Amino acid sequence: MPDTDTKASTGPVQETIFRRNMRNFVGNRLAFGSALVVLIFIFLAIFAPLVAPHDPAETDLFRRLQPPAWMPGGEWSYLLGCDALGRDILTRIIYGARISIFIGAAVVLVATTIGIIAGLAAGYLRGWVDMVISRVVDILLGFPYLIFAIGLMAMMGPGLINIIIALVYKEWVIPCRVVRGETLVTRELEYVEAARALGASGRHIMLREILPNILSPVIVVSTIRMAHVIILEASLSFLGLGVQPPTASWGAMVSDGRAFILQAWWVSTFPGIAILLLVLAINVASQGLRDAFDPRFHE
Amino acid sequence: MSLARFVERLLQLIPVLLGVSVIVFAMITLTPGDPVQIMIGDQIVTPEQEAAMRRDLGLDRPIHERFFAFLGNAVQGDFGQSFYHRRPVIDVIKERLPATIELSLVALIIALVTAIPLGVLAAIKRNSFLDRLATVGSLLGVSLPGFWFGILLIMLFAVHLQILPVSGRIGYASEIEPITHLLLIDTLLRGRVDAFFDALSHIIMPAITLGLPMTAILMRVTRTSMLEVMRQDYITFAEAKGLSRQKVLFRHALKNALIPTVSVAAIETGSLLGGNMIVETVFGWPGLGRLVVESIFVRNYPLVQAAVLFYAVTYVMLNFFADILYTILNPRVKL
Amino acid sequence: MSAPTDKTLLQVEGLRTVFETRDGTVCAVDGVDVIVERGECLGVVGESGSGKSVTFNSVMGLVRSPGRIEAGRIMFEGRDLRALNQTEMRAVRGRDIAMTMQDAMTALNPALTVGEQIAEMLEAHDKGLPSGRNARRRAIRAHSVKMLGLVGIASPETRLGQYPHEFSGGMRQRIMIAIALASMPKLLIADEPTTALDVTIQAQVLELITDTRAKLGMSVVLITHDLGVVAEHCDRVMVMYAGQVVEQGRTADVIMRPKHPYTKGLLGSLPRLSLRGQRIEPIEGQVPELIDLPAQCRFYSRCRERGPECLKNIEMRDAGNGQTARCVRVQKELAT
Amino acid sequence: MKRTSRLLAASLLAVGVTAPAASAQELVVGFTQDANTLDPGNHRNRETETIIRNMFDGILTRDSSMNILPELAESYTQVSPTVYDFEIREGVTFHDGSVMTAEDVRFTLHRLTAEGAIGDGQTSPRQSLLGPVSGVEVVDGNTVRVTLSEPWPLLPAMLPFQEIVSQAFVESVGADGMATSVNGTGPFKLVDWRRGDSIIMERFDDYYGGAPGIEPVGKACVERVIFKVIPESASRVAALLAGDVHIINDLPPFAIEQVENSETAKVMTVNGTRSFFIAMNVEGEIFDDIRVRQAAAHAIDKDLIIDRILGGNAAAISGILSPDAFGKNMDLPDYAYDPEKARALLAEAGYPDGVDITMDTTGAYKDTAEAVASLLTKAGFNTKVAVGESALLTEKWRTEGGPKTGDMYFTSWGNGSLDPQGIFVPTHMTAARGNSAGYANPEIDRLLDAASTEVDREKRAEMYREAEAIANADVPYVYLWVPQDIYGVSTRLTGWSPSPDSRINLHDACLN
Repeated sequence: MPDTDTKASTGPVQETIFRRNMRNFVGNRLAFGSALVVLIFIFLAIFAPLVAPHDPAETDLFRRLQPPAWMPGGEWSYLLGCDALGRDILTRIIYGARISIFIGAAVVLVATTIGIIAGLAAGYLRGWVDMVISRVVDILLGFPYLIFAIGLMAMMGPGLINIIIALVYKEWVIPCRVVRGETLVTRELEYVEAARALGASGRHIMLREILPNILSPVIVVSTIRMAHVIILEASLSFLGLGVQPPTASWGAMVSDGRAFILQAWWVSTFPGIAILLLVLAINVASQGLRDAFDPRFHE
Repeated sequence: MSLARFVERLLQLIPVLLGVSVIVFAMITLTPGDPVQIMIGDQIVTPEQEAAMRRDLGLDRPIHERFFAFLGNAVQGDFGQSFYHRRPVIDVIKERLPATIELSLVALIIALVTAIPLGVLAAIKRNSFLDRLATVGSLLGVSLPGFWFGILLIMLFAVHLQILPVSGRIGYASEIEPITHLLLIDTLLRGRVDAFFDALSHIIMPAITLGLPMTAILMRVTRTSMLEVMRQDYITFAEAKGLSRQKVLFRHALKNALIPTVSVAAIETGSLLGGNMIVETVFGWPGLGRLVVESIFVRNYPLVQAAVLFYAVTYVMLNFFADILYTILNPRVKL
Repeated sequence: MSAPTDKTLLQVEGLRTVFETRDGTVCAVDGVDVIVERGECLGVVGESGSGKSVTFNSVMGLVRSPGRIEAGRIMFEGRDLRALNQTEMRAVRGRDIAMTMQDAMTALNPALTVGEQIAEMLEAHDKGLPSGRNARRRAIRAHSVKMLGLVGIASPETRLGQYPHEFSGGMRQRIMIAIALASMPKLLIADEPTTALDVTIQAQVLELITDTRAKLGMSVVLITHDLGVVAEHCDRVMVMYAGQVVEQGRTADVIMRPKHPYTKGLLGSLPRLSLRGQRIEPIEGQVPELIDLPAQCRFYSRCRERGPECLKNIEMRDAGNGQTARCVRVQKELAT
Repeated sequence: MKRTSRLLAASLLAVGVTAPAASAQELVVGFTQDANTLDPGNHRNRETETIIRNMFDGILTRDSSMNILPELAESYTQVSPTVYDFEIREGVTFHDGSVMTAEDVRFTLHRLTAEGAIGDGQTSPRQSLLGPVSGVEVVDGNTVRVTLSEPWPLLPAMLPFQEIVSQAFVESVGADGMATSVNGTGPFKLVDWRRGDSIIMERFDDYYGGAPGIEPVGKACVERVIFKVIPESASRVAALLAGDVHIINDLPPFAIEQVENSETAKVMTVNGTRSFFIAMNVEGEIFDDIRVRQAAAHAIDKDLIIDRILGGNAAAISGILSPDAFGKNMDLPDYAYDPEKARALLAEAGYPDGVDITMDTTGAYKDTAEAVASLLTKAGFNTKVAVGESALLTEKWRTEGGPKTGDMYFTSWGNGSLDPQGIFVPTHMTAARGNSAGYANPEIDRLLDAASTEVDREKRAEMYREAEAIANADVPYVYLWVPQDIYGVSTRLTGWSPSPDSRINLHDACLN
């Protein structure tokens, strides 16, 4: 409601808006802190060999399930303890960031893009396009996902790219369904009808008129799904179809460590916390960014 | 919903089921791994014995012949024999499917009854402590792997507090003549309140574990769409009418805010159904998911084919209900 | 400013409504006074962001966080609305003061039938409804049908069960008015009731408001961009600019002899003879940002008549005949 | 308010009721898998057999030291190398009260071995477990004669795997009925099979007492036995610690300490029958050189891995056979852990800078395989572990003589009978099913062939000892270890000890 009253008053020059938004974002300490956390994770992932205290593949059976440093039997050089093969958990979390961030980001990005395009096309063009896309979505959704993934992985063999493909296969239908539903509603709204009456092209209407208005639920769902993707990768590991050893991924670490949860909780808990921290940070930061940049959220 | 609409919807099942059949069959065909070799395991057999087993399982026939035989028989409700159970797969599935459906439904209900109020509350009290807590909680919900969270629950409630059983669906002492095959309902229909609570105590941990990620996602969706809706003119107008706070929130806002929640819930129920294998394993839940995954690993083709079809039908039916709900919530969209 | 009389229905004094934003406090309404007499129609004119909607949302108690009313009195029939609690205020909203919004498409709930949306208004302000459940339902239905008939909707019986999207734009506007009038309010605030409509339908809707006003004897506040509408339908007019009232008086006086340069600007941009249907043309320049305004005439930067004497706070000045304006020149004119 | 609190109380009460109602009469086993079927003749699954062996008895059985003893047979004699006579016990009844006769035994064996005899025109998947059985007949009232098409000394060792069914019952319920209902002669009868959840049995009070050679003889001690399916190992351990179950199988080695430290449960182990080894593709260009294979054998510190990962619960082996197996050669030379020697051998073979290899394994063995790989890597084999689905690895490595593509395969072979025939032949005979190394040595083939039909036990054992020595010298495999089977049991449990064939027979088990 205050929108109409304040909108007219927002500044004139593009650059200052950007600067002010940036200032707002930085001013939002929680969001800014979260963005820093995300950046730190990315930094750790990129410079893992320089940052990590040990070699991620270096096994030492005498350190099998060694507890974290502050517990009896721990050592400060192995801060978070060791896994079942005596590998340093902190090191593997740092290296695991590479795989998990890559898988999470790649899957969500690709899946969301495909989903948005397909969903817009289905919802806006309707007719046979909608028919075909909706049926494909139905088939994929009706097909139990883990079974599909197992089949796919069995067909294509294990490997990082294949994991991503298997995950994208499932993930794209969700933004697609959401976008289609929203588009169906939005396309009937008057401003879209007006644009159509003015002779705007379908592409223009879809991308300029409809998309911006339905993006925010999609983004919210996507950021939260990134956590889901990292966990799904863990499920594949649970079934023995995850990344190949000795590569560390957070999902695989949690999955492998679950067997020891009664005896050595740290093996699966620390990678679990890493997942949580990253997902939390991505979420808060993205919400902060949206609040700062999306005029609809200005207050 | 008109009858014509209903029939049309049923007809839509056909391409879906056909598509699913083709995919599952193609997958089986293209995936290496020989059921006979796996079944023989660590034994010595003569080539004749091996050929006989292959013949018994119907694997000596060419692929296209097997596919059409499968389709033809499936139409008549015959899905063949499970390689391992040596019984019609339809029987095996019928025994396991109710447990999976019951678990999924309870998880869905738990997710809905916690996610919607929490999402609404978080939206109304936006940026409050409660909102932040709900946000962190929901992210925790999606970030925790089910197998990990499930074992934690077991440790707490079954081992330390000893108030809930570790696994299973109902105690051995409770014997319930099945009606719907859903124990929570059957126990009540039979008037066995003790058995009902027994079944409830078994299902509660797996259902929470299974429903947790869904709760988190639905809560986020509800919160966002509630915020979106609360900015709408019709909410201001409703307030201008002098309606009570409850009426504004629940009659005007929530009804519209639930539209995306319903469509996401319908999709997520699909993954709930297909993804509960892990929860079933952790809690020893006698459902179909675990059985199907094991069947894939041993290439028990008839069971995998039939189970996938059953999943697809269940999923389509669920979506059908979601669609009905959708039209109730949103009269603008005609099915 | 005239003193309140028995005829005064609504009197707002020194209303100040602000919005907290990250960039600072936006003072959307800054010291606004309004008087609405019983049975009269007050036109409120101004550009977007001039504070007209916020002023009347404040009256309705509909300013939501991060906005708040900082100062001022809102007297309705001798009661201070700001002193009422939530429940009491709800009883005022809808029953005593009703409101219609600019776009009926967005103001009507898409998920509820028209009948439901009228009925809940009646339910909320139980005005002599029978107590039995069935009798009550029948009474509500009968009244709803009557209201739809009143706003000129054909076969209202069947229409009650339909959803807003099944109506045309003009129809929706009528329905919204029917809802607003359902409880026979003493004051109707019509926020740009015609902006979203075709020209021909605009006229019908305005006729409807004027007719029912006469029939029900209520007062109307007509918020609009359209001076023609004001000229035809309003007894008095109030011009707002940048959160302040800059001029007010009897419609004929203001239109014939505008005192404030802003009003003149608005009128100057219009062809005299056919005021109706014309939207006010924006005057060159921009409305100042409503944050940390300097103590000076707010129209200063756009005013053709500005001078050094304008660089201070300007009070409303009496131009005679009940007409007032917020301009230093008004005094001068009177002096000469 | 009042109502809610009453509801709450009711639910707490109900919950309290479900918490282990551990009467001394009810024994619960937390087990990894459900039975596939209850038909003892129509499956090929060890877990299924473990469960239903409590409701069915066999002609012969084994005690927990793997001695073969008559059970439903009074005695048996080998009439000739190809003919065995079994004298069937009298006075044994099925659960439905009918008397078991020699006809039922004949019928059972016929059902297992004849083509298309299991029902619906199909052949029993257990047929191959009875090898060359070619005819079964009742010779006089009580004697069943089994005829073999060729000498097969393994017959008595394989008969404990088969259970006797009632002919009348099979004929009345058919193949489908057999899959879901039980009419056996075992110490327990079926109450309810909750698919995927549990199998509930109760004591059969007219039990004849079981094998006279296994004390005590008589009906079972506990009133009810429940096999409860709990596939996830952590959950199984939790159920044991919570007192929900009294026996769990497949206790992970790292959980031993925790179970031992609890007051309610303890650990029991028994030598297993599964040999672990690494197949080296002798047809490939790296491992066709014996020096490379020797290097690999010297590179692996078996004792370290047994000690650290398997919790000390395994016996190192230098040949394919388990130390408990018949014909085990106890004097095999050991390839001692010596990474320097391994490097030297590698250099000699033309890999002075080491060699890159891939080791395939399944998900279940990932941990151990990775540990082995890191030892190999330290000795000059830069080893990458590739985890694959077992169905795929079976296809890749069990080529039955066809060409192979991999370098190394970390795998195992189970040998429940502990007879060398069941493990030596499939893994070492030229082009045999489990010969993943692609190993071919005519001398071994000759010895194994001869041994399979040799009736003289000592001669037969000597042949296996010789074959094991040859294989040890050829190193087609790195022989690793035979792990112990580890069980967690309640301290209240008596009268039960684990058996090497991984059966859980509960006839004699009691709860205090």
